[in-house]
Amino acid sequence: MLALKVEHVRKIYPSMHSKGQEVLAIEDVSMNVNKNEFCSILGHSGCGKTTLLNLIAGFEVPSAGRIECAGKEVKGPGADRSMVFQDYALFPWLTVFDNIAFGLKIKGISSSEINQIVMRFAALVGLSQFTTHYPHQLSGGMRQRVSIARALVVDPTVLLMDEPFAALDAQNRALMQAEMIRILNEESKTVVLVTHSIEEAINLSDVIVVMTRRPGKVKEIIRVPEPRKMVEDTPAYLAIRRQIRDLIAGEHDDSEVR
Amino acid sequence: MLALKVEHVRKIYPSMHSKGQEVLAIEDVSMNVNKNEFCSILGHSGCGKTTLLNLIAGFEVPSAGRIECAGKEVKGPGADRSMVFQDYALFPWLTVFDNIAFGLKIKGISSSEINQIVMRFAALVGLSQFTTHYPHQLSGGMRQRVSIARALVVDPTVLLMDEPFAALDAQNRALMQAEMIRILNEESKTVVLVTHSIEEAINLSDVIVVMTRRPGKVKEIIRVPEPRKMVEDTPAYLAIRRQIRDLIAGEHDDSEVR
Amino acid sequence: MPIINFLKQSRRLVLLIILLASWEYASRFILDKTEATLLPPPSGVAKGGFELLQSGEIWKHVFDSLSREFIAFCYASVAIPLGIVMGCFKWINEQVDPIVEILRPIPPIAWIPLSILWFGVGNVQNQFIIFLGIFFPILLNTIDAVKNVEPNLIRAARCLGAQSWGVITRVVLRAALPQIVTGVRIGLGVGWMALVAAELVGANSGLGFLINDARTVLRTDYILVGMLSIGLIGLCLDRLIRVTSQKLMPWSRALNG
Amino acid sequence: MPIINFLKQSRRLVLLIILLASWEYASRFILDKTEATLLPPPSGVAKGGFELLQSGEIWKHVFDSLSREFIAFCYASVAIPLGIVMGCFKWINEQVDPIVEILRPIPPIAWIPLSILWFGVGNVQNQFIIFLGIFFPILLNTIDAVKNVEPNLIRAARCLGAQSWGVITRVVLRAALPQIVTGVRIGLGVGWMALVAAELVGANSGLGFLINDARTVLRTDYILVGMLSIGLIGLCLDRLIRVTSQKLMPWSRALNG
Amino acid sequence: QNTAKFNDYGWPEGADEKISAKSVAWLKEKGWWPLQIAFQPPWSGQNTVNLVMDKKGFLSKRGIESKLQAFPSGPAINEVIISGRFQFGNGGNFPFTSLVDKNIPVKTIAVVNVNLLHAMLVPIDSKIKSFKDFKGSNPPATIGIVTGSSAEFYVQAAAKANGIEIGKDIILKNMPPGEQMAMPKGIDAVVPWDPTPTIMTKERKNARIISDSFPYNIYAGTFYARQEVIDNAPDVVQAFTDAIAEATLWIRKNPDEAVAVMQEDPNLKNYSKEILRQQISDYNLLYKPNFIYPIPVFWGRANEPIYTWLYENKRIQNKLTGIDFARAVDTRFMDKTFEKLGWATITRPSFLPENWSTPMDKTPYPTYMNSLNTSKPQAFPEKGDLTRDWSFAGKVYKK
Ligand SMILES: Nc1ncnc2c1ncn2[C@@H]1O[C@H](COP(=O)(O)OP(=O)(O)OP(=O)(O)O)[C@@H](O)[C@H]1O
Ligand SMILES: Nc1ncnc2c1ncn2[C@@H]1O[C@H](COP(=O)(O)OP(=O)(O)OP(=O)(O)O)[C@@H](O)[C@H]1O
Ligand SMILES: [Mg+2]
Ligand SMILES: [Mg+2]
Repeated sequence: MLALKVEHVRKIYPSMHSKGQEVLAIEDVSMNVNKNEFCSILGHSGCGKTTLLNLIAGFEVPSAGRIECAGKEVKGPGADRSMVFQDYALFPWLTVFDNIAFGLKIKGISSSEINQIVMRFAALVGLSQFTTHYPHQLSGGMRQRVSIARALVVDPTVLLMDEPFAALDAQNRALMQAEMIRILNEESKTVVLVTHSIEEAINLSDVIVVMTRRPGKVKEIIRVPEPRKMVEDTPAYLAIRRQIRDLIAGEHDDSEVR
Repeated sequence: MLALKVEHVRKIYPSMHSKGQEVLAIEDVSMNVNKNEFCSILGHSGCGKTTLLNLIAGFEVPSAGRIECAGKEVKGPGADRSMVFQDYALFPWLTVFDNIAFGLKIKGISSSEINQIVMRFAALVGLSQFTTHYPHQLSGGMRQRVSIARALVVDPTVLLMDEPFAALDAQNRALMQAEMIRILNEESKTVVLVTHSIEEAINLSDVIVVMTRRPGKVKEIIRVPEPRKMVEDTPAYLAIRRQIRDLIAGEHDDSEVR
Repeated sequence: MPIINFLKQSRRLVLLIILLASWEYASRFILDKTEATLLPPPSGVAKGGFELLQSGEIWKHVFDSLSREFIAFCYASVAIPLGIVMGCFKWINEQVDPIVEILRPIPPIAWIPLSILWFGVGNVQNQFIIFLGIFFPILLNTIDAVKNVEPNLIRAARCLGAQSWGVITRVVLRAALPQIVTGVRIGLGVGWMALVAAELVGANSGLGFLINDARTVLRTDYILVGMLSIGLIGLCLDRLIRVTSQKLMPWSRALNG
Repeated sequence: MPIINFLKQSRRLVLLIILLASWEYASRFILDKTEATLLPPPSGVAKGGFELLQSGEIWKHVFDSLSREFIAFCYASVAIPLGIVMGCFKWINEQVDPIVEILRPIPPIAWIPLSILWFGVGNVQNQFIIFLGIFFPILLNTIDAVKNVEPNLIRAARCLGAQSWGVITRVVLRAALPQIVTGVRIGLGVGWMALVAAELVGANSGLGFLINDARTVLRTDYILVGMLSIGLIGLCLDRLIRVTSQKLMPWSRALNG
Repeated sequence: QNTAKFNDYGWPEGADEKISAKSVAWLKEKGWWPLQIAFQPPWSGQNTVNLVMDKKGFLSKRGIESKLQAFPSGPAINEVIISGRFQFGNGGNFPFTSLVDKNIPVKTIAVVNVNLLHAMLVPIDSKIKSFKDFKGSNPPATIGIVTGSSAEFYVQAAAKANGIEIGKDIILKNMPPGEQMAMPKGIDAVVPWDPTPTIMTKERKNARIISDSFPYNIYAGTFYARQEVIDNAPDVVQAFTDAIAEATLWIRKNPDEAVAVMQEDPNLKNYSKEILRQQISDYNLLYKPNFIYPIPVFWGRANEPIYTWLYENKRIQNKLTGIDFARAVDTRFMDKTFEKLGWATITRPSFLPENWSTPMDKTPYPTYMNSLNTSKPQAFPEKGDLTRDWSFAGKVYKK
């Protein structure tokens, strides 16, 4: 069953300065993600990964093409496509509990039910002890856990993640990837993840979309042979990693000056 | 010949709040770096890597122990130990040329000579075409090249680098590592690099120092068998990587809440 | 170690004390008599202050000025909803901004004639002049705060199901709060400084009145007492708001600047 | 497409024009004749402004006020070195800060009696009152700017061989420049607003004098012309500094806020 | 009528008229209740009558609920009178001229005081002995003055008479009275009006008078009322006029108590008792009490030189004459008050000599009675002052 369907989507940004020219960010992007499938998007910086995610989330409107989530056309942001941001985007004035509860309160759920659901997800991400803390009292990894719990709590059809672990150091990053696998084993979810790390993509995904440089197009879609079960440094792992690395490196560099 | 000698160094920070307590950041750290040797420091976040680098640079004064650079005790910052920062720390009001020339102008070198030296180093880091640009007109990778050229131009005894490539995306990061090897082939230099990336440390170093969690001590010093010539995914490479990974993972996590 | 803390604090006052002492000296031994009437020594000012304290008069002035400031602030707080609306809706901002920009640099004192026409004489007119001082900093800071709300916070709220109204009340308002409070703090400071101009017409009390009144008969000691009271209370007001808002919004970086 | 640009710009003025029109209407048809003397319609103000323009008088006022502001600014710019020293050396800051904190909230107008003692009557006294407005924003912004210089920039300079003096001139000063300019901009604005108070004593010209003088003879149209001139010139001054400093320091983020 | 009994300060008993309910209703409807009265307290002597009227209940006993409000200057009072926020006001000849010039519907109903001292003062140790000595000053002497005030008019006229050139021999600098009192450095002379000159010479003793305004301007400050009140509630204006006369008489009988009344006012509490008493002597007791009668033609003519000067300096927009002032006076109310008192109305103030015939545009005027040359109060009543018998302090004066 299709959770997400992206069809021939193009995005043109208006010029940012009065004299500048329009930016064609992505062009003719089509991809499908099945229910409970984990899809990663890889590509050079500026190739339009964030743009694609924002289109799916409904923050931006495609210049051409069509996006469907669970069969319904995307018209704007909604709780069926919740997002995890690189900078966490936690509400600093709310406790961990209230951050996680945010989406539930908007739905107008009774407070006893909220309490129950929030505590379940806090436990899921390993933060049961920290529900009364404020975000500024937590480490980066813990903040990202809150952000994930907050996004999962509204039970989205698709969970969107834009480089969620990029701000963490290498050790914490590996830790969070393992956590993510554990969480997905407990709560099956359709996920679209944007990342720069080939290893991260291989470790987490069922399917990996590699994009070309700007204007971003789909260069190749790769299925991971044994999703979330590949062992690092095995020949199969090294092979798929080399394949992706070559695909990305094959994109020549044409714009260093920003 | 020893370029850098760190002997039984300890650093205690005074408490940041009036009620807080002192922080013992590093404890009894000793290490030597030979001339033209590349030394990487690895360890968990907060283990005192930056503290150690700052002590070597002379930005901080050790609470105990002694640091020598080329046989002379370190008393404060100086051009014999120039630093490359993670956030580049370029002077935004100066062009690329003037940023690189900064250390030379302070030395009071004649402007024709400055011109010559700066252009040589701009070429070395591949920025000959960009000397009249301002930092804000450059991409992250290019800014870090400027920062490296600026640090090299004063011909330091030791080049210090604190996670210099952490702010770059994976592709640019790999590119900059290759660049770094090329540059060091042309200009032999003693380097101390702080990083979180085990791969980066293996790719660049002669010797790798792994530190314990706070208070940071030297856990192990590892020599890389074929410095800067190891091929990724070969058994030797995978072996040393596993060794380091296990060393770091062996440090248990005791402080998640900040 | 309360004693050490106390010593540390009082060390800060060394220069201040030296300056006061030389002022005392100059006023007593260097200035001639007419000049000394114009700049009475600190001891003379203290005596004047003591007189006003003893008669209880100064408290009345302080109270009346503070209540004018407070009421003016209540009116001026319409700047908060106005600023939010201006920050959220570009077309409203576009229309209101030119008017704000022209009115803002006009000094409160220049408004006296018009304000008398509109409000007559009395507390309301006084409050209006203070209001002008308070209003613009709050407005500008609120607009700025709303415009600078981290866009990802708004996006996060929207993809958790919040609609526009929910986004404004649950996110924009709260995220903008620290800077709005900064606006309030600055505004109250500016309004407090407009006191002397505000109490020029129709007031029979207040620190501004005290100064204006002492001017007509050249009681320089009272003028100085009035000036120092305005200075000190202004300082306290500022600190009070800063400290309480830091306590109430510990998560805000804006307030620690 | 200059025409479209022009239309876009003028669209911003819709509300302003509506307000002016209703003011004109109210002043002509709703207010009785005597009230209309106190609030002449825009056309009456325009007429008054035209008179002042034709006689060339307004230019003299503008010029004199601007030159007072300029000279006051020249004096007030000692706040820059003072602020740098205070920002760099903790013990100086510790001593000077309490004095600054007490003096800062005292409104310029309250200083008139003392300033006459110190400077007599005339331009210097006027300039002093303006000076008070300009000085503190520059000082506080400079201190802040110096304290907030990115520490890594200083470290970078030091490990390239710069000594303390070199660090100050080559790094601190330049890195702090954008915020110092912001301080100058705010200061000039506050100083400009102190104009009416400044030109209360001893002035025979200037926009503040124009307002004060028009009050004594009830020329409300001149008062409004004076207010608008202060408002508009204040606005232009602000824009001018903003735009030129953005041009001169394109790398600065602080200026785009 | 001829048998009216007077109380101890000479006010006829039973002559108080309560204002009508209709007038109160009209005022209330206009939003003019309580009645708002504007005055300038630092002008201490002139304002005794305001404070006495208020504090002694001379308005309230006639059914007028009122609120007195202090203003620092005449122009500020003009602003509230014009906007109709205030219905009665008083002030000097300059601010009232602005009202006439702007055609504001107000009428003078009484004179509040005459011959307010404007004086040029120099520091006590100054070499200057008279205005003439400024001739040839190099650099020009700096004179602190409230520009645009009656003081400036006086200095301009005196300069002309003494051959002093403004801009060359002297320079005028705008300066509020409070600051003039300080006689700050760099100032060669100041030109304040009372009480400032008196405080400077008698109390601070930091200055000396070298010239005064009496030869150049015959001065009167007036009470004025808005025309609407005169038209719709004339009984209120009458009651107000009666109260002015009653207060004037009460002060005459109780000058020391009047000082106490003034000291209660927050705006005057910083003035010494002595100064307040002296101001009352000079401005309330010196002349015959019938000075309160607003003589239209005389005061119009006295003001004419001022009008000319203001017009020439573009400070007023119409070329006013004495007739314009006379038109802005309504004597009906004071006529009735004098009728109650049994006083004769006057056509020439009592301080001018009998044979005074100098044209008003010819300055300096010959000497006339003023506070600088006279300390003994004028006798009252004298022959011709009364139309009926009148008693004061128990003493009966025959017609
Ligand atoms: N709001 C916008 N207006 C104009 N151009 C934009 C806008 N947002 C993005 N772009 C441009 O569109 C292109 C794609 O940007 P996008 O952020 O999607 O890239 P990305 O793949 O997410 O890059 P990165 O890996 O650096 O996050 C870039 O050239 C960018 O400059
Ligand atoms: N100026 C300071 N004052 C007090 N404590 C400090 C100070 N600087 C660092 N610390 C503390 O010292 C310890 C070591 O910090 P340091 O920055 O050296 O770690 P690091 O290894 O560089 O970490 P990271 O990988 O996150 O950069 C930390 O616990 C930190 O909180
Ligand atoms: Mg992106
Ligand atoms: Mg570090």
